[in-house]
Amino acid sequence: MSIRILYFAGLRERLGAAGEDFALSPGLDTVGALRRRLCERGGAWEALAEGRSLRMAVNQRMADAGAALRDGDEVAFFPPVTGG
Amino acid sequence: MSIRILYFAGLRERLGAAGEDFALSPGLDTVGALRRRLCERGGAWEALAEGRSLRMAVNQRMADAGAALRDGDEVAFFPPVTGG
Amino acid sequence: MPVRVQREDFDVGAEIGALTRGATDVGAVASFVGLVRDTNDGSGVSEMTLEHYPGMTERALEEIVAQARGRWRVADLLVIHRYGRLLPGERIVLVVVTGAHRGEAFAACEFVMDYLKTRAPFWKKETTAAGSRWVEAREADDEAAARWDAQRPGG
Amino acid sequence: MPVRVQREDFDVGAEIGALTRGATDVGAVASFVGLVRDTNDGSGVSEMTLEHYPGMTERALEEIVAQARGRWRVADLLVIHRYGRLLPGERIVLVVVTGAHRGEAFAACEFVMDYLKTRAPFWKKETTAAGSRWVEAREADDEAAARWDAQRPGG
Repeated sequence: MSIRILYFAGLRERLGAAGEDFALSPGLDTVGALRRRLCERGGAWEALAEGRSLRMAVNQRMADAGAALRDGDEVAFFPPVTGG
Repeated sequence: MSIRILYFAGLRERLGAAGEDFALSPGLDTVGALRRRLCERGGAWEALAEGRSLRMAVNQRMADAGAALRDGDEVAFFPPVTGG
Repeated sequence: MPVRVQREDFDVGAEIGALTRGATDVGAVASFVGLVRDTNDGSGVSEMTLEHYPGMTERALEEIVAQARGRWRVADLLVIHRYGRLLPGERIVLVVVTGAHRGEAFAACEFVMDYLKTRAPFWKKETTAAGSRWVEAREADDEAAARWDAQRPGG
Repeated sequence: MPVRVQREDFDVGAEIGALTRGATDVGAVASFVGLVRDTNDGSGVSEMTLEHYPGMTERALEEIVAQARGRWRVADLLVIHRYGRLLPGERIVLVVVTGAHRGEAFAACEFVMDYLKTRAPFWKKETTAAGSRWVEAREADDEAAARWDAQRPGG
């Protein structure tokens, strides 16, 4: 059970990582739970803390914290978008 | 005391005239009065009757029936516009 | 000149390019192109002739542009309107509005079109299989223009 | 393809021309071009880099185009958005909407821009005299997008 996580823009720079493969442990079954787990790494990862304005996507669609995670999913965290 | 009158589009075709010079008689001092006078010519000129949907301009600005007429004015009558 | 009334066609890309060239404070360009349709009120249209009132046309369009400038913060406005004989698919009118932000550029562009439709002295005569006829003014155009009167400037 | 995400510039006139060529039932073409401004939040901007999320970008834009089609009767929609390094004055985005009537073309074009601004995964990093910084999302953009949610489809 593993997923691919991607980070973009300011968040990517802050974490010093564009993405990672991540093994899903039992009980870690939503985007919100994943976000909390990543935040617990501390240091730069606190950029993922709940109060921070971040957007999330699962399989390239915008998702909220309750979105379910499944094996092979592509999950992305990024700041509010500023295109156009 | 004379003015220039112009007719456009469907009205021009109906009257068979693109315009005319017109001598202002005393008391004929508004666009509305001019319109009534022209209508009194009868026949095709009844296209200028009050109930007909027509627009009026004095010196190339939209005007209403109360607009005053002065020597040398350019007055125009035409159907509602359909450009764009 | 923000207003051009002409028989000739125009080049949309070139006009937008000329309006924005060197204007690096401009972030938004809203534009509208009106084309001759090959049908109207259920009849096929084979060609169209646009009559206008020379002099008043330019004056009316300039007045509309001035009103748009009074309502919204825009950098530049351009209106080109053709007259004469036009075939289906041909361009009739171009409105371009540039500004710092898109909301005001969009609003000003739509305002100019709505006012132009009810206030600029142009008349369309179209040729169908049944002969030629003057196009009737549309109530929907009066309503579109009236919307703006109900809004406060800047709205 | 109604959606293109590319590093290269685009030709506004050519794109509008391609979308309307032969489409003689189209009377209205509303379009928007977004450009890089040389100032933002009071600082001079010397260049900008647009990052995006390949794959999701296209998907998000296609979703927005589909929503616009569901709300308004339009003939064709085109969205082109660039990424990579851009200088002030350069084109970033193009939205073109064609249809029979102008009201729906204008509305759909503005809707696509408002949704794109808040839903398509692009991020701007700008270079100023003080260094480079990520552009902050604007509350005004959220409000512009929220307007459409309050309106019934077709409104």
